[in-house]
Amino acid sequence: MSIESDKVNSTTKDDITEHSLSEQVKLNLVHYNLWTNVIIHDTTPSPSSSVISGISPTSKQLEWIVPKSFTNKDITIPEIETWFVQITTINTKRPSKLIIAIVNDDSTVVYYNIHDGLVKPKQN
Amino acid sequence: MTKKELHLQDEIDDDESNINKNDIENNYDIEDETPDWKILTRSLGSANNSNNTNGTSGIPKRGDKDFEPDNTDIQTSTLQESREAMYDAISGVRGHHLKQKLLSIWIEDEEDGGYSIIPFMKGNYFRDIGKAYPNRRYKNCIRLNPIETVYLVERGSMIIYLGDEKFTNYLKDEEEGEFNIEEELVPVDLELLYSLAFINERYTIDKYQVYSYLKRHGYLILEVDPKKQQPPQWKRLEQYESSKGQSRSIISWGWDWKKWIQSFWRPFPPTHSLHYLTTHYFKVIDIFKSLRLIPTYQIYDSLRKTINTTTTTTSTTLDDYKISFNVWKPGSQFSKSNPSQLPDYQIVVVNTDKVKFPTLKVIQRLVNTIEYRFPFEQPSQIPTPPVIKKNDKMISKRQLKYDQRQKSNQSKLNTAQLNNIEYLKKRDNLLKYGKTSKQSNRNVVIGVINNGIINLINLIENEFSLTSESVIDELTQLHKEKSDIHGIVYNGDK
Amino acid sequence: MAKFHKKHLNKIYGYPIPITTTSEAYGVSLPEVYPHNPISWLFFAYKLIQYNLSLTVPQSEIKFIEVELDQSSMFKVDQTDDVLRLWRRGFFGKGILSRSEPTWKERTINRLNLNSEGEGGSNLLMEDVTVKRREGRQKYKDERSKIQALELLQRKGEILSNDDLKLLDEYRENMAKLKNPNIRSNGDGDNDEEYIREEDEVLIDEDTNQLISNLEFLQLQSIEVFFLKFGLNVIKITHNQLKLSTRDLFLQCCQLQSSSTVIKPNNQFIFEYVVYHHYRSLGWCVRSGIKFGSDMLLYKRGPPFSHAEHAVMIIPNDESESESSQYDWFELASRARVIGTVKKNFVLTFVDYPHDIEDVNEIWSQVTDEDDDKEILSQFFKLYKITEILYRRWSPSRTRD
Amino acid sequence: MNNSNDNIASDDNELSEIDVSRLSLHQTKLPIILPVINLHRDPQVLIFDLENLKTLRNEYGILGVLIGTLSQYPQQNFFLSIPLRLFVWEVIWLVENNIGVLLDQVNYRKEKLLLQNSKGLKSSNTISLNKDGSVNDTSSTSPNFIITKNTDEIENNDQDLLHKHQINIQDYINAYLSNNPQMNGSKFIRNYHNYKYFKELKYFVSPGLKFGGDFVLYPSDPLRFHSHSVVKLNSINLNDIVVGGRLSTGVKKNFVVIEDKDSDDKVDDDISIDKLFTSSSQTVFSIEWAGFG
Repeated sequence: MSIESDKVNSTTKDDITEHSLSEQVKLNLVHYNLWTNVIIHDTTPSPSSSVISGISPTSKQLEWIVPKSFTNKDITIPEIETWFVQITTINTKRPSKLIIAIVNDDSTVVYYNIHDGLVKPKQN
Repeated sequence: MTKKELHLQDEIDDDESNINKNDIENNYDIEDETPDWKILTRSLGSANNSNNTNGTSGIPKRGDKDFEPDNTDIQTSTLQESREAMYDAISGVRGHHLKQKLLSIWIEDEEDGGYSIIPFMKGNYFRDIGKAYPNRRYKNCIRLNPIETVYLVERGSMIIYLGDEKFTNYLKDEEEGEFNIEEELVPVDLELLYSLAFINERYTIDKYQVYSYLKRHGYLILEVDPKKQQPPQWKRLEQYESSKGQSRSIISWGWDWKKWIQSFWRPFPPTHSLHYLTTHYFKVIDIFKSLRLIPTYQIYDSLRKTINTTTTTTSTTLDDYKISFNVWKPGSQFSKSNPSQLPDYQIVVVNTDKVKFPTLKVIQRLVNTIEYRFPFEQPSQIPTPPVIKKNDKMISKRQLKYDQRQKSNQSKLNTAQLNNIEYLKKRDNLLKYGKTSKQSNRNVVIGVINNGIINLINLIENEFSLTSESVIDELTQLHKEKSDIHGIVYNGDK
Repeated sequence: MAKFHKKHLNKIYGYPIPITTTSEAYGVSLPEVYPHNPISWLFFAYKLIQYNLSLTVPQSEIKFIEVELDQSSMFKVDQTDDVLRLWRRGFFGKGILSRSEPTWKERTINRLNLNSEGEGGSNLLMEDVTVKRREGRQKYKDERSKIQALELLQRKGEILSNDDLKLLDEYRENMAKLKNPNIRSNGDGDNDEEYIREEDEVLIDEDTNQLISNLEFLQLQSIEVFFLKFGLNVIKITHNQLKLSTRDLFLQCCQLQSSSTVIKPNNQFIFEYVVYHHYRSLGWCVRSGIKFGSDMLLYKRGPPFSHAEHAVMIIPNDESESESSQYDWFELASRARVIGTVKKNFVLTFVDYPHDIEDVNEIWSQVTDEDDDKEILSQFFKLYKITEILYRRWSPSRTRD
Repeated sequence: MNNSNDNIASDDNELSEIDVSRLSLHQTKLPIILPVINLHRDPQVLIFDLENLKTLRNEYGILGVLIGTLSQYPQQNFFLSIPLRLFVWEVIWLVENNIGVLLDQVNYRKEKLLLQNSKGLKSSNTISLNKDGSVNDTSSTSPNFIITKNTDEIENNDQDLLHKHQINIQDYINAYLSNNPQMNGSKFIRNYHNYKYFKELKYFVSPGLKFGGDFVLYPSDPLRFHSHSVVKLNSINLNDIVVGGRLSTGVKKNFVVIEDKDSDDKVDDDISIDKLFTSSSQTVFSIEWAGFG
């Protein structure tokens, strides 16, 4: 659904929102989903999305999380590709998957695994 | 063979109703899965085995399949078995016993590409199929459209020959003597028939797929002639409303008076920011009433003259959205000789590569082209055909006990409470299905074809405010106090 | 059993809206009116006049719920009584660390086996335990950081030497032994124990074994805030310590969706608000539908009572656009399927909007006061119109009879 | 074949090996006839020949959709029969790989009929069936059944006539595009490239609207295997991720998004066959619910 998107120059406001989005996801990970070692990585110069790393209590694995606000539903496949590239600059190695954290304006955060490439589904 | 056929049919029906009982609203559709054809032969086997009557072997189970190929011999051979079962089944012959022989002749025609005629009609396929075809040679001759023709031939119930010039002349009685169809004409195979039958926009494979899919489910179907104009519904509505307009205000006069007294004590309009700080509210429901603000569409708004006349008629989208079939349920009393019974479903067939999901305007105009009777046009008593419960004895003891308990519980309630239960049930049905009875429903089914796969979507007119006249009448009968607030779901006593 | 449960719920969540009625405040009610009995009319009028003259409107005496629009565009409510009032009367908002009602504090006290407020320090025995635990935890932390250092190397893809691997095993063993003193076991010794994360330690006051602060607040959606302000007038909203008027709030909400200063009538917030107001005014409890791929969920009463019955998708009715809609079949089919598997009814809510308004700001062309703003907005919202269409998958095998 | 896609972890994916030998081996055989009906108004390829259907499924993993009534059990929809309706990507793929040739069915059959009539050829449509439904071949028994054959069995290999009515792939695509306004040239090329990507990884690909996507992927024949993925082509939004992820995970699949790397947003009405048959590379991600939150 595309509504008005003639964005006025408002980078500062976007930056604040972007930062708070990461904080919101971090809080949710640490105190709702009980993750540990959650760190927000600044990925300047690209203000479009910051990256979070942390350890999941169930898998005990290091995971990479990219927060997105549900207010703006636009997303492209090349954009996802840039997230993987961004993480590579922090982590030296391209991860096999990342987690997208979609933040709704009612404070709900939903998480989806995004695997790099075509993989089989979980078998159970 | 017919016996086996019937038996399998029963099994499949039972399976479907089992699924029904377990999760009525569940979206899982067994037809979504690719079936394992070995079941078909297994069911055939069980038909011979009198011990197996519950038909459980016929349910295509999801769990029977594997996650991925592992290159084992056993997996390869089971796949081979399944494929063989499938190829075996589809290599079966299409036809019928010579004793029931039903012949037809394909006649090419400029306008619709062609049609077939049946000189000697027999069998019970013709409750909905075919139209009378008067000619000089055959008395009870009927004519089938391409879709009906392909359907009957494909299921093996009819054999078709290719009509030639000589035959056409014979039909017109311009030829002398008799015509031996089987001797003189060439039998048409299915491949040839498809290429003859589907050569224009009116009869497409997409439409045929929806038609044959529903026929296989036992529905009765009539094609809607695309050239036929429906009588304008809005004119009928206008006439009715102008005749009814006055009597209505008298009925509600008493309530208006009460509102007037209350408004006298309201220093500000209800949307004023000081409003709840300065006005007494005695009931929660009055708060909801005061919040009403957003205009909503009432069921018949789409019938107002404006919607129907202000539109450009050149649109191609609208041409794509036209009702193709009228459909009656298998158990209905319908027959083509007595078409007075309104169809249960009215279907438009579209293809995902051709059109997008319809806009509101398209939906409204589509709904306005359906065959429909307004509640005020209903015959006072709608004859409801007796419902024959196929599985009466299948009702479990538990169900019986539950029913009894329900009954005895209900007998303890007074009439007001019973009325209220009935009222809530009706109201919830209106919200959920857009109707309280089949007759008052305005809806269309869209048969969406995506690369050969059928998806059926029912789009139903509805209004959560429940303010349109037709529903008010129905609901107010049960709950007079709520005459103007049926749409408010809050039902507490606060 | 179920009946008792329902009664209990009815007691807590008795009112569907955070406005106090006169009947609730004073225990009075208006008499019934019978259309054919003029005496009942007179009695009704008499009572109405009597109450209006003798009683204060209860809502005027209740303090406004305080909502803050913070720097990051979140609408926060953090005073406990405000949170309770919003949640229990209409199920507004969501605890940021809870599924619905804010329960993080209780959950955390339980999870970490902490003292709740008021019972802490006086308990000497508890203090002993605290000291011991603190010592144990320090050891545990030391071991853990050693392990984490090695694990980090491993994760970075650096190959560990055999000695390192041995060391890692050793540390892990040690930690397994140490785990016990670090666990805050539940008094009844049941097994859902958990060791304390570093992240939790900062939350605990070591001396009293109490939670230092409540990290949770109630977050409201912009449509909820605007309804509470414009529709019900029960909140006071501040942003940067300044009070926001209805008009300010409206502009803020519209700009959350589009940073443009020109607000067009097809602003997403306006669409959502119009639909939200519509269903709220019909008594539905309306909550976000993100988990089911829909815009809103409609509950007859609210989450504790029953599941939502309807899932709403908002579709702007763009008649000015071409005849075909913006939606493809896949978008609708997939939503319908998700909604169908959770047994909800799929409602397409079309919204007509005024096409002849270029900029919504025009409606305030003359300077008006707060009260007029509300009236003007009401007139504006009346230019929108709602049409509902039900979307249902038809399964012919199920409707044969 | 393209294997330039660096997103694919091809080392642990046995499906990614492409069996080139099988394709080249086929070229010695006669191509499979792909009959097109209603070429100008609604071009559809329908297979009536059982042997062709078997070859398509067994050797090339082409499933198509059975749309005909199974005459033994004509009142159910689980098990359907011939004809097999192919979808447009299957058709293009078969033609690109020289496995099939397109045939203008109605004109071919009409001309063939004339030829047969002139020779006085006419096939019998009565047979003798045993009680168990099997065909009795002994000539001693008199026929008791009248049938309609799936396809014409007389002189099925008149190569000259076939050649005369063969349809050029460009004509087929043009007819397809002019009848399907939701498709345009560039979208057609993109979608076909995406189809080909999965096909070359040896997936069995079916249309996916029922599951809310463009394709459903099976690791092998769906007669024996559950599907792995629901695929959405080209554009996505956050709603697609939420809905697609939730939907597929619920039925033990994942949700796959794919985009042509070098696709441009231009909307072309025409199609260059060279561009269509060129190799391409894709960006692919597989999405599933993360299991928390």
